Amino acid sequence: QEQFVALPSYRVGPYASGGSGFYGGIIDYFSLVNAAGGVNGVKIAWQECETEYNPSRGVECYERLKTQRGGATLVEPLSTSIAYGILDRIPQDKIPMTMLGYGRSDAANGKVFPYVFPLISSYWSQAAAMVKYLADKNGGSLKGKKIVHLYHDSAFGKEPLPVLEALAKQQGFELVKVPVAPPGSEQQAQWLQIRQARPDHVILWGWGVMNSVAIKTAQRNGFPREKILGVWWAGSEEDTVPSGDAAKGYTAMSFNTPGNYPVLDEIRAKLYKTGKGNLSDQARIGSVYHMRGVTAGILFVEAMRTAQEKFGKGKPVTGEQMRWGLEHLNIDAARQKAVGAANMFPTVKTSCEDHEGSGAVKVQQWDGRKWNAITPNWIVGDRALVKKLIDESSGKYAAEKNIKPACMP
Amino acid sequence: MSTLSVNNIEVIYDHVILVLKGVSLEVPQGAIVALLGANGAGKSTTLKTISTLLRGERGDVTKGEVRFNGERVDQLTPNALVTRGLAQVMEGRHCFGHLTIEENLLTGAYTCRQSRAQLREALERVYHYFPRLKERRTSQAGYTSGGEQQMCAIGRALMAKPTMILLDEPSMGIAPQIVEEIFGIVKDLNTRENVSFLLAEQNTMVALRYADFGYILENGRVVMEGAAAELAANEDVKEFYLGVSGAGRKNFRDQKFYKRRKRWLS
Amino acid sequence: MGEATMLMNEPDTLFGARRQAGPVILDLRDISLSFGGVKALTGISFDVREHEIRAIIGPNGAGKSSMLNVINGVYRPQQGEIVLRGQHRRNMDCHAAARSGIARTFQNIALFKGMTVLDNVMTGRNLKMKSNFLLQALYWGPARREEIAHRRKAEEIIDFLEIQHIRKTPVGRLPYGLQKRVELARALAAEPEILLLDEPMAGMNVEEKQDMCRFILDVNDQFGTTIVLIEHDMGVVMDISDRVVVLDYGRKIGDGTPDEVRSNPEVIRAYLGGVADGEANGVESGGHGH
Amino acid sequence: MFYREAGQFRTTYEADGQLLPIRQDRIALIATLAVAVLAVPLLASPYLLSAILIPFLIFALAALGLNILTGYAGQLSLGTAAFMAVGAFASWNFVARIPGIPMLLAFVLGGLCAALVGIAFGLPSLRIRGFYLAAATLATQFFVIWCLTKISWLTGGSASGVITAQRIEIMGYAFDTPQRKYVLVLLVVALMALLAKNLVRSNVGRSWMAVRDMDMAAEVIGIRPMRTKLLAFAVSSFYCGVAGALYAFAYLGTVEPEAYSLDLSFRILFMIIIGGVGSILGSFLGAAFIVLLPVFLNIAAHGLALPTSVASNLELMVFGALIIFFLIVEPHGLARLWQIGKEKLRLWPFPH
Amino acid sequence: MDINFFFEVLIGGLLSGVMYALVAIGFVLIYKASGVFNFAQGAMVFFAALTCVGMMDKFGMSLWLAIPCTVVAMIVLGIAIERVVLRPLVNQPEITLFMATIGLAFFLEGLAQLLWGSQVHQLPLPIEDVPMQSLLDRFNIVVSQFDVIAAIICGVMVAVLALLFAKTRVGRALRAVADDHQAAQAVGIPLQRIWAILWAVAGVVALVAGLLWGARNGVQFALTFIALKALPVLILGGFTSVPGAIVGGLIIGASEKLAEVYIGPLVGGGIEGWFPYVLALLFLLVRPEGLFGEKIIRRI
Ligand SMILES: Nc1ncnc2c1ncn2[C@@H]1O[C@H](COP(=O)(O)OP(=O)(O)OP(=O)(O)O)[C@@H](O)[C@H]1O
Ligand SMILES: Nc1ncnc2c1ncn2[C@@H]1O[C@H](COP(=O)(O)OP(=O)(O)OP(=O)(O)O)[C@@H](O)[C@H]1O
Ligand SMILES: [Mg+2]
Ligand SMILES: [Mg+2]
Repeated sequence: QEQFVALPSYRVGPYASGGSGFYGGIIDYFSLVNAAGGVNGVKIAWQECETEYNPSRGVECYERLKTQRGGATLVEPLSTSIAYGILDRIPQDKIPMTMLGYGRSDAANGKVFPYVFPLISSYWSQAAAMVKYLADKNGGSLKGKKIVHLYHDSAFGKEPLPVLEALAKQQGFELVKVPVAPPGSEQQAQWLQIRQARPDHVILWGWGVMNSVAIKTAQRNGFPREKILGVWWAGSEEDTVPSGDAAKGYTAMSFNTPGNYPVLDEIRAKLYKTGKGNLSDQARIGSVYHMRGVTAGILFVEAMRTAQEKFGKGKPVTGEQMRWGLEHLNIDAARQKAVGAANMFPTVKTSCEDHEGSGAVKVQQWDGRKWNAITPNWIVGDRALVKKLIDESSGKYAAEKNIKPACMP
Repeated sequence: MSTLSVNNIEVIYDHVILVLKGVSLEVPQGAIVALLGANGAGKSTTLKTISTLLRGERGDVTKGEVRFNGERVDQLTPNALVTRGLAQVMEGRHCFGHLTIEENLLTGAYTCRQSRAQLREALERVYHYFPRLKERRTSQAGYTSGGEQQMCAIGRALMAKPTMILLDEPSMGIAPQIVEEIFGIVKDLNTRENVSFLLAEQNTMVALRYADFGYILENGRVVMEGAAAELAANEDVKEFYLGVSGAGRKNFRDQKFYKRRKRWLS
Repeated sequence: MGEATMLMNEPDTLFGARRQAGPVILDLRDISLSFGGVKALTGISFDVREHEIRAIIGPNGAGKSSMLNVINGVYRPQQGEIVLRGQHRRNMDCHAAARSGIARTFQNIALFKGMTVLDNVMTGRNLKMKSNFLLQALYWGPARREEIAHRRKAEEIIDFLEIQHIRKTPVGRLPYGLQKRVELARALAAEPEILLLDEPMAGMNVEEKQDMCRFILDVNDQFGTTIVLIEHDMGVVMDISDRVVVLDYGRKIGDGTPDEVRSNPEVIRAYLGGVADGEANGVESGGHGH
Repeated sequence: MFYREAGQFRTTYEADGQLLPIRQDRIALIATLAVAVLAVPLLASPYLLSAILIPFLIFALAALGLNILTGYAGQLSLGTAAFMAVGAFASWNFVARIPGIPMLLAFVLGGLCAALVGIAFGLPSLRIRGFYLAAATLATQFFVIWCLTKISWLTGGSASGVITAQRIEIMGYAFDTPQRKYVLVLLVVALMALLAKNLVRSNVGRSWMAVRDMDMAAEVIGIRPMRTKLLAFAVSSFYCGVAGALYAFAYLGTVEPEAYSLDLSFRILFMIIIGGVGSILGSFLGAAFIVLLPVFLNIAAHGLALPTSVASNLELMVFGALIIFFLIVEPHGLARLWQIGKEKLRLWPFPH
Repeated sequence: MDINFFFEVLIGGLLSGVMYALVAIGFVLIYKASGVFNFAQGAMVFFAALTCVGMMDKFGMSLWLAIPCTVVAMIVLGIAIERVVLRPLVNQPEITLFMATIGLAFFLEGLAQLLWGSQVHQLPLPIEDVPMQSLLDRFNIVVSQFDVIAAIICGVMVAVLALLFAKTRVGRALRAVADDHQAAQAVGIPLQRIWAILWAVAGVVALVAGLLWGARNGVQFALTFIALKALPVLILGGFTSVPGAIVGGLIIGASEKLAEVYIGPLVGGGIEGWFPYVLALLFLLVRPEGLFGEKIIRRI
């Protein structure tokens, strides 16, 4: 009577700190649910496998995990490369994969990608929301403004370009693209260029060490951190702590509202008190990555619940049924409250056309010690534009792969 | 008492190639001992075993022991041996190519802390023996001629003020005059400073002339030993190592093609 | 060449009459070479005749090896001219030298350490192998036939030099003396017309030297190969060479038959020293009593 | 006592020139191949095939390619992943842009493109040697990957630069299950290993080794260093290119620059050093070591019920320590260890 | 062209170059003295920095106590490396030693994170990383105070190490070791002791680099990558030259920044990753041993 989830995680290598926080959060929430008897009595089982964020090892991990304990019914690799590596395998294996805030944005189209779930928000939604936020901040219009897109020079950094370029044209702001060669541990040249360009805002589309270096280098070049808006992979404690005071005032996107929640208290009380918590350092409970992990855990558990409601309570669901559950998520404010996470993340309502289920984000600011939300409401960017891009791009993919777009039953 | 005694050593390279099959030899205090033998007999291996340089070549001493001044040394580091006064001139020169000749010589004095003046003096001594080195002293050793490198290697060993020197083919590639001179130096150091020598040499004639004692190695075994004069008088040695048979030295042109070496053993 | 071919076909040249030296095949004119301040060679001229054994002797650092390096194009002289079979050149280049039939051995053994003896010898036949690499990859047809044909040649040389027993041994493991022999085998594999030998007998005992001399003489006899030889063993030099050049400090101080050189006072002063007279070969090869 | 060559005489050079002169070796190899082609696909689990054996074979091929360059021709390179990337992207483009092109031809063409790039970046090797060359080849790595991220034409104009590999179809037969992919990869790798073996034991291979061991002496013998080195770069890159294409098409399923990071270059270098520089067998042993060991360690570490981050770090440490351990035991790699083992076996039961 | 901006980029580049040199020195030290290409240098930098902040974190030490403790740790580490890794590998081919250092790198990365966790840390050096006000006011050029201090530290280190190698007995011995392990042993150079000292010193150099880079970028795994930045510096300056490291660093730093700013926009940017390598490569075509490297002796 187990519901098995595959977690190809990474706890060594350059991104270890993010990985350990995120997977720690998922596991903590699973443990919490199990401690309370599981999902309608079905305990959740999971297994980790070290990927080192390396696609080759990630694929191996997926293949290894997928058949364990009666077969995985869900997988979350937290790495775009690994996600791509197993993208073609999951429909065959009938194991749904979630991509919380990363991966292909066009996977939100469930007709083409029935087994892929970029839950809550994709990169394109985020980019649109960022522009929306900046426009709001500038009194509703960005006309004549200059925005620098400082990005990780890789597929990841280039992903939002279609959205940003379209919006720049539409709203009349100037978009200056400044790439940073990965890993980005040196950015003096870029920031001198930025200083020279005198932009109104800098979008920091970074990952890993690039973020703290960007913040540090902004400081050494006298660029105000308040004008920097990071993506959610540039908006965790891991990105700001190493920069020390330099990060004060820095803003970044998030799909969580920072703060404390009953569910976190419960995790502290029920797990960490008894030494069953997953993090080695209790202080990290509720940190950005951990909370993101807890959010993922909640979404997974809700999907199980939803699926069980349809396919029979009290027994584990199959991968296909889990897929159905993920496609019919409806986590409204009441449900959030019920699991002790009211307003911790935006409400999520998925459907076949919309595997994202939300697209809403918040902006948070670092005060030198912790993150604080600075937008009271959830921000949603230009959904129509994003939808259009998703349809175009996924249509192309479908054509390439001979997929007939259709909703699965 | 013997300065150096090698007892029944057996050496295996690469775990499978058995090269020395129980070699024993003694170098008495203040003696010059020659180690003779054909190509591949194991002379160099014996010397490397004594100076414990063998380990770097993936060779193992599987049996036997080496004693230097009564102390067992086969487990020591080469450095420890040099500080105890045992220096080696390796086969194939092994100069430090990027260092100048003079720097090469100075590294030889690494183990004995000396004042600047003493060093100068030691250098001058080597230069006195090998004037050619003095001329080339600022050139990088890698760019000097084969013979110059050989001189450099010998000079370097002399710089350590050793009490015993292992010489591996010191005469190789050296002009005849200088060969005489090198052996002259050996004799000189031996009589005046009581330095003992163990020399592996192909130039049997000269070696036996200067040595007190000799060993003949074949196929990793000592097949003959004796006082140098005795060996030189032995008919077999004469024929195969000295190239003189009853009728005196033969012209190289007249050697028979089919003549094959007679073996003592194996 | 007429005579040479004829001789080549003679069945038993092993102990046959010595071949006569032919016309000049290689002429070095006024060669000067210096490295920075060091003058390795100053205005050296000498010639080498077809089929002869030409020795170069001289004290250490005299420029002997440099001379060989000039001949086969490893060094480019600053001055002078090399005439090879009537063709004038400012300098040689290695590849051209190899193609025109010059092969050599080196003073500091330059074998390919990671390869077996057989492979080393086979590399010597490199210039003669023509099939392209695709065929070789398939090891098929012409490539296979060629490989086997050349293998046969290589084996002949291996037999000739009596190194069959170590054929498959990596050369790095061989004792010094055998390495020298393998190097000679590699050079011979190219079937050279001119063979340059840099101290081929260093590190050998008398018996091995005798063998080596025999090999050299046989090569000279059987194949009519011209040989330029550097050696410090006066016994060897005086016995087997036809003419000798003596270098000292980059200058030529003597040139002639062994006997002429032996009695040249300047040569005696600079090189042979006290050991030259009478028993010229004494030091190296015996004679001196105890 | 079973492993003896006594009584096996090779009377012709032809026979002596055989791939494996000792009969037992020949039998063993044929048996291994037979098992690999016939039994393994039937018996092995899809996991073993698609997550272990396929990448193992592909990495072995890449290692073989690098071994040709580094092990045989002596040119240390850290640009392997870049050549693999060129092979993968080129193959993808050939398939995408030339409708109906046979898949295998696309792989070969991809390999040839990699060979061209290899030649271009091999040019400096004529002057630069050793670690200087190794560090300089990093230029290839970074430059090629940069080009692949920058030039969107190469990635078919995809916004993110990540493209999914086409299905492998050869003469209408789809290689889509792990079994089929495995067999395809195995055949390609076995064939290419055979070609490589032929190459390195023929004149070309000897020229490579000659240039590696002593380039000046090689030149004196009449080997042209330039042609030899460039040929090594070309052949090596071709192998890497094909391996890269297989990596994308038969393993990852995507063609993306990030899969060909510097990390991969290093990994392949590790393989040849651990396996044995200058040995075809070594490429396979090294690939096995580097691919399989982390998996075993991962399984073992997680079996110990340690906290996962401790397990992961321990795994890394043990991996590093094992590399050092094997080097100390045998600096010339697993292939030499194997060979010594065989030699011992030949002597067995006598000690020497 | 804005001349002010040009100088700003140039100075910024030169100062970044000094930071690269800081890492490169560690390489040079070991290569010059043992012929080992130390792949683990980056891991050592990471290990040193993480140990330092780890001690502050776990044991509540102050920075000034943690630094000497780390120095001791690095010395112990150096000695251990000699004992366990290098001693059994004396006289082995360069590539084997290189590979061993790769194993070492894995080991150190794992060990560091096992001991101190994989969290990222801040390293609070009491040097402010802000533009120097006077320069900003007078010339409108930003130059970070931190970089200037780093440059001074680096300069001092280079001077000391260069002195060590030039002419001292030990320096000469070290160069001899790099040429020929076996011959060095034969003349009585105590390889093992020398290597232990050397690796200990390299460990301390790694600590200095780790402190400065850690203060700049935070102490995190990515510190191991800065070794990649040091490589072009090394090949340009020559593997065997301490002053070469700093000169190479300056050249690489300045040119990569100028290239990124002036050439980058023309080709889509992000060229900093490969530009230094290509530059170094082109340079090597002219001088295969780098600017100040020892000439590679090729002779037969
Ligand atoms: N590193 C090694 N690995 C394997 N075998 C070796 C090694 N070094 C030497 N041998 C073998 O050991 C035997 C003895 O070699 P050694 O060098 O001691 O001979 P030697 O008497 O010095 O000969 P030479 O007069 O030619 O120098 C030879 O058969 C050689 O092949
Ligand atoms: N590449 C080089 N660079 C600098 N100097 C060189 C070079 N090659 C040779 N020399 C110098 O030229 C001189 C002649 O050297 P060469 O090697 O020709 O001497 P040799 O006559 O062969 O001596 P030996 O009998 O000792 O081998 C020597 O002093 C040597 O140092
Ligand atoms: Mg010897
Ligand atoms: Mg010479």
